[in-house]
Amino acid sequence: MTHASTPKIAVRGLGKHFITRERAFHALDAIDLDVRPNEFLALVGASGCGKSTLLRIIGGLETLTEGEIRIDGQPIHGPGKDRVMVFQDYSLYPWLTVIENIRFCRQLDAHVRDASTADAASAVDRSYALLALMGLEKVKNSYPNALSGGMRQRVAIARALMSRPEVLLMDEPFGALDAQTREVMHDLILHVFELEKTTIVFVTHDVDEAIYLADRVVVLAPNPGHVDSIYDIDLPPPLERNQDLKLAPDFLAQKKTILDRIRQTTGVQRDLEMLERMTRHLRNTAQTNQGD
Amino acid sequence: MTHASTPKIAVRGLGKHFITRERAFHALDAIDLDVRPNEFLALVGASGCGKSTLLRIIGGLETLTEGEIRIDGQPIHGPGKDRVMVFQDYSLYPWLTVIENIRFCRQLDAHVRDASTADAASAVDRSYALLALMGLEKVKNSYPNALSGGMRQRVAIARALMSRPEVLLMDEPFGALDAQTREVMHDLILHVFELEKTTIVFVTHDVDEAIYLADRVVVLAPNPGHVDSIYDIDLPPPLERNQDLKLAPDFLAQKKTILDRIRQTTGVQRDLEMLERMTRHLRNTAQTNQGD
Amino acid sequence: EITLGISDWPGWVAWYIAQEKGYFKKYDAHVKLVWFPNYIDSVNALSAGQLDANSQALIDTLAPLEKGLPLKTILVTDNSAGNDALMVSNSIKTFADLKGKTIGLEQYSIENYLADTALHRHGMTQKDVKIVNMSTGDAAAALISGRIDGAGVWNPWINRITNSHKGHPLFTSKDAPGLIPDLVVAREAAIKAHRKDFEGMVKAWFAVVRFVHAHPEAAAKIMAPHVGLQPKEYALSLAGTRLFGAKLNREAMKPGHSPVSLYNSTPDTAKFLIKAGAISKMPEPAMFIDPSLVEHASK
Amino acid sequence: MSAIRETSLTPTPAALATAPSAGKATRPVAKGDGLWAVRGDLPRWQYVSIALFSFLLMLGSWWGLSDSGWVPQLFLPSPPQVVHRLAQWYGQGNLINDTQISIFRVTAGFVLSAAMAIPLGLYIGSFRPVQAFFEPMVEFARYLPAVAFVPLVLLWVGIGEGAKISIIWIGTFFQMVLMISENVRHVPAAQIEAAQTMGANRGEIVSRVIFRSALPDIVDTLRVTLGWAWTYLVVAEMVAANSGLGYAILQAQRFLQTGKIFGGILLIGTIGLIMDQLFRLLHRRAFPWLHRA
Amino acid sequence: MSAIRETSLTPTPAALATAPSAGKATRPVAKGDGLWAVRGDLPRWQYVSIALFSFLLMLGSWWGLSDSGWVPQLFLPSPPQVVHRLAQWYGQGNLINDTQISIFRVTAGFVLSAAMAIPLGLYIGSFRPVQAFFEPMVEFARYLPAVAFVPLVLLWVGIGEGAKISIIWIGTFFQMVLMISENVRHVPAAQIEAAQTMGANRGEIVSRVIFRSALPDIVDTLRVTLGWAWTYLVVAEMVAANSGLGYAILQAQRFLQTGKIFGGILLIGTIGLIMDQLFRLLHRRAFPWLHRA
Ligand SMILES: Nc1ncnc2c1ncn2[C@@H]1O[C@H](COP(=O)(O)OP(=O)(O)OP(=O)(O)O)[C@@H](O)[C@H]1O
Ligand SMILES: Nc1ncnc2c1ncn2[C@@H]1O[C@H](COP(=O)(O)OP(=O)(O)OP(=O)(O)O)[C@@H](O)[C@H]1O
Ligand SMILES: [Mg+2]
Ligand SMILES: [Mg+2]
Repeated sequence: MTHASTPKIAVRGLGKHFITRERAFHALDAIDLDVRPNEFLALVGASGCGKSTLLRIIGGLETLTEGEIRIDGQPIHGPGKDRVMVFQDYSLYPWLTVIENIRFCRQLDAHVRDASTADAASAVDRSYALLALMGLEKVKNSYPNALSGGMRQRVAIARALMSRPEVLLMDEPFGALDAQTREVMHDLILHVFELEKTTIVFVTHDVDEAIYLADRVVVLAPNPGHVDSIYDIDLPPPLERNQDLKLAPDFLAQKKTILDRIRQTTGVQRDLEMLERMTRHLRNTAQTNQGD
Repeated sequence: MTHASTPKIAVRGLGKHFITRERAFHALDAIDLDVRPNEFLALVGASGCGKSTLLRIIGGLETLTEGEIRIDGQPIHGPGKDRVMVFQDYSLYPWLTVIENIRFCRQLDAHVRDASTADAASAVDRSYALLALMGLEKVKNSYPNALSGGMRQRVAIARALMSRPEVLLMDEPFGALDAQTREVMHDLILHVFELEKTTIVFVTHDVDEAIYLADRVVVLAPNPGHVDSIYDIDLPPPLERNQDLKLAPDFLAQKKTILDRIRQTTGVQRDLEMLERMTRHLRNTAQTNQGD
Repeated sequence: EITLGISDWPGWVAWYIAQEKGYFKKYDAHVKLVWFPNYIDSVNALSAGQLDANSQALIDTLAPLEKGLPLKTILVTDNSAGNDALMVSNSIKTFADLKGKTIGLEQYSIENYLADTALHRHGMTQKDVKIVNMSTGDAAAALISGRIDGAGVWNPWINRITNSHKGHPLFTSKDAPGLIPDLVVAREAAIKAHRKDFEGMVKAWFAVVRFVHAHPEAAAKIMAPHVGLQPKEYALSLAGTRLFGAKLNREAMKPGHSPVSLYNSTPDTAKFLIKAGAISKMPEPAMFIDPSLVEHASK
Repeated sequence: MSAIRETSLTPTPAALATAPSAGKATRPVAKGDGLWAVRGDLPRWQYVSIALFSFLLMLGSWWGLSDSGWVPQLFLPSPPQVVHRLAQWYGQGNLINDTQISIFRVTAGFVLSAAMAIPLGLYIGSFRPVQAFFEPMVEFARYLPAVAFVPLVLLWVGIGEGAKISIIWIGTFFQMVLMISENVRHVPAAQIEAAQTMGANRGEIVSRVIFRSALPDIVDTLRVTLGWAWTYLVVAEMVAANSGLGYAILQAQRFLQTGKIFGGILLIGTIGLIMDQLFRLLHRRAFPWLHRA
Repeated sequence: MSAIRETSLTPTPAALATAPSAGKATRPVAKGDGLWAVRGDLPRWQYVSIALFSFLLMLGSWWGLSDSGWVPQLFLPSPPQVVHRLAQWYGQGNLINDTQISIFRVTAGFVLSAAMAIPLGLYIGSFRPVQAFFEPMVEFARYLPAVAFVPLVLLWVGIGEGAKISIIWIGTFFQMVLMISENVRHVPAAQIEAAQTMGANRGEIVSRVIFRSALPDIVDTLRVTLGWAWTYLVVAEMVAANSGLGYAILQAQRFLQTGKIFGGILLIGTIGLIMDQLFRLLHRRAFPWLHRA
């Protein structure tokens, strides 16, 4: 339906100032960014550089101060069911079972208005399909609190997918999971991406994760948040990737480039150097103390 | 003082059963483990395999059901100031400033009993030295809540070091930090380790982290928790390591070995394979739905 | 139907006799008795128009009247005759001993008035003692437990204190006839609207008085359970209450020299209240005394 | 007050590591000191034995003191006397009736409060303008002494059951509103935002997310305020009552029947405890996910 | 009840991502709906204007209603009448004295409660055997109606200031103990464990960690219970009082001086609010780390 050259999400000259009682803060400055239809875009950058803010503005959860955002060429006003967001934690409804959580959107007026019986039936089908896809069949009737962190995020993703959103916004969805569970989730999300053909914007701190998953990686730099650089990732098609890829030289080269870039934008490099200088000075102090 | 061949920490036939109202759970079984004096030992393993439980038992925060633990040949009874623990989060005292947190142990009877004025003076010196080492001089009088996560963990480590503990027990201390801050903390902790010559037992999920930091990496396997395998790590001396090392072939080979081992102990491998089978099945379902 | 508020005073608990003996029915009076555990609430309920009539003492009627509320006294139920007393601990024998001692009583109440009168008659004022404000029950408890030296109370507390041997009466309402008239006060509008019921009610009262005089023990038996007391104990309370039949009522409701006349009690009571600052001027007795129902009933 | 939060009752890694919530807080910490460990664990039977022992100690010292003759019986009736008084009360046929009417009054006033406080608290907690409008007023009203309202209620509401119910209402409503709006404010923002991105409108967010999410805490608030409602019973039955436990206590006060006062007080306490337990049971039944599925 | 927790008032990444606490919960969520957004943000001046408007609306409708003649003045005195009554009260020289003595009584009862409840709550929250011993008893006691104790207090304590203070104590102590022990139980286990591994002994853990950590919540509990203490003032001054705001209200009840009753109630509410604000100020001063350093 959308013309191939129209970006799915177009961010134009976006600026954001937070004004709180204590201070005014310039969080984002002149962000220009296109997300192509059916693209997997990762946002990385130092803590506090505005990744979440940008994602929340796209999601309509936060207002913007300057510029505009268009989805399929249409400017956005507030949240909409075409752009569903997946959070790091606590967003599941603990009073609903897994299957009820997944079907939550079917309780909402926006989804059932003008819906036919056929729609309702296909929604039931879809909820079962998602259960199966996410490997949640066995815990279908459990409450979220009885699940492990990984399982919970599967439910959150299934819930987000339920309404066939055109854009999926994910803010460090695997940030709270352990490394092993993360790996499984990576492959899972790639499967989902392949099957559902949605557009994904994915915020993460983990450069490995960003490269492994995304078509393009955007590095944001802080003070105020702006786009520092964009990297095209050239990996095999999603379903052919596997964990060993993360140890391949190409992958590692790209990882080093991006990591260096992030370190440079943050001053982590400076931290690391300063540390060395300090140690020299402190070794003396320590020796003095041990002499007591 | 300790004979070179006496292990600093000796875990012998350690078993742990949790008995709660709902169930009895066999968490650890027949753990035998020696930690050498001045060794940096990392514990890795799948979530729930008992890493934290083992660490807490060594720290005296949890009782053991079978076996025993000796420090320098002496069996332990409960927590002791020779073994200080650093937690992932929330363990700083928000009502104390950074410097007060670091000096907290000086308020405790166990530390000031039989202490001379000279001790007190050297303690003050030490607290300033630690402030400098951790790069906390500027925030000396801030409250922890005003600091970033990385800064807070620096304070926590400084506080733990203040009493010159012989053993430092760290339970995923950097688990809540972002990747970039983590890197800085890695180098920082290596510096500390080198300077302070303590023995460190370090629990983590991040194999990169484990290899980069530790002299030996212990893989725990679950159901019930037991030692699966132990890897000697052969990296340059702590102060000569740098982040690029993580991309070196040797490092990556070791990482792959350990990761595969962990995956095998958890059944993550099985998960990944199952996922592939499911996708095939689901592609059909999805196509049917799209046909509507 | 008219509502009549009653509370814990022997002269008013007697209304239950009318109910149980069927006098209301007999005289065709539709009366609903509304019990108030806290007497002063019943006074307020009448002022607020929540009741058609209420059983209350003269002293508590003057303040609402002074506010201009359209209330009429239609019946005198009784005069206290020994049922209110200033009780003192055993060590106190005369009023002179009372100087500087602590007396517990409810401020501006009948007991306060009685104590004030008693002190005056013995050449003292309230300033010569230490008055502590507390509810009557509390005052009795405080006297028995030795917390205070004197208490203004009524029965059954008088008996309770006497029986506990912790105190004795120094001055009772028997020593001051007419000092404490208890009334039925009604709203003018209610009287107009339900005159027949009021007439029947007054007749029922006279029947009650006759019954009590004829069968004091049976009367106590009917009344005692309503206040959670034993009939024997209650008979004593009843004895200290001079119930007013038709004759005494007529005497009380017209000016004259009779000590029971409201025309004489009112100025005395008002004087006390004015002194205490509770009211600023005396309501005219003629304005609030309505003898017509009594006249009608005693025919 | 609420010991129960909707998060992390199951110790998943993330929750165990970071959430400072009840689930974590009640975990045993150190066992070195046995029974007297800080936050030590106590087997259920030990807990119950100690509680029972404390109860017996209370009863014993009461009994001993009242029988010793050291304290007059008027001051402190002995347990058998209290039981005797209660039996007598029951014998006269009023006890059951008094209890019933009091339960009715407390329940009615409490239900009325809750029916008004839940929607109001929900809106105060969800919308800042509503908060601005109501909260300062309610904050002020929570200081109002219920006893002072006795004559006013008599004026405004009359002498019927409505008056008693109104007093209970005055005693509980304002506190309830404040506590419920606080419960509502504790609903995690992520739950609300998730609904927003799924296209929920304002009404749906309030009814399907905020209300549902806060409900366990609200029920807990109700449990606590029901306790307060009972403490206002005696005040409520000052208003033209001729039955009820509070009335009986007031009546007994007049004649200093300390035995009956004690009996009445103990009865109110017992009924309050039973209702409390019923609420806890309701909580377990209605919110299974909080009590391990 | 407590809006303030010691965690994550500063939105660091970790806290923002996981902690469902006050700091997070009050962040604005969506702005699309302007003023009426769920959890929307309201500039301070708008908040104050709405609050002021609500106050004026209240006052206005009260004034209008009482002046309309539609409701008798006895039922609802008009604002000027209330002010006049207060002036008169002041003129007679009692108002200041009544206020002082009432503040003294409430404060004394409250301080006594706090002095006993803080250590007890600390131990109940820290040690399970202490909890087993005291908690069931306190849970029972919280239902006890303070009014019912008026004559008992007279017997036990007498007619002096002690009696009034006792009533306030009965009204607040048990609730306070329960709430403080709850506060104590919310101290993060990691803080206690950290102290243990640093070699702290039991006493040090209680005094240097648990108490200090729970202190902000405890102060908040005290603020809330101070409000309850004020609601018990009138009951307290039923016991042999010759002065005080509650006494004055009771006297006014006797003569149905609704103007004075209103005045007294409003005065109590106002003093309560002022004390509440003082406590909030104390909170900000004493715990700067909770209010952004
Ligand atoms: N509601 C707010 N009010 C004021 N400042 C805010 C608000 N939200 C975010 N900020 C500030 O804006 C900046 C960017 O925040 P944001 O959460 O977008 O960063 P981030 O890149 O997602 O960081 P992280 O990687 O830690 O999640 C930070 O400095 C933060 O303090
Ligand atoms: N207090 C407890 N009572 C009952 N079971 C417990 C308790 N503490 C831990 N467990 C169980 O013991 C097992 C090991 O827990 P532990 O926290 O040691 O795992 P872990 O390896 O540290 O996991 P993670 O990597 O997720 O931190 C888990 O299955 C856990 O559920
Ligand atoms: Mg973020
Ligand atoms: Mg762990």
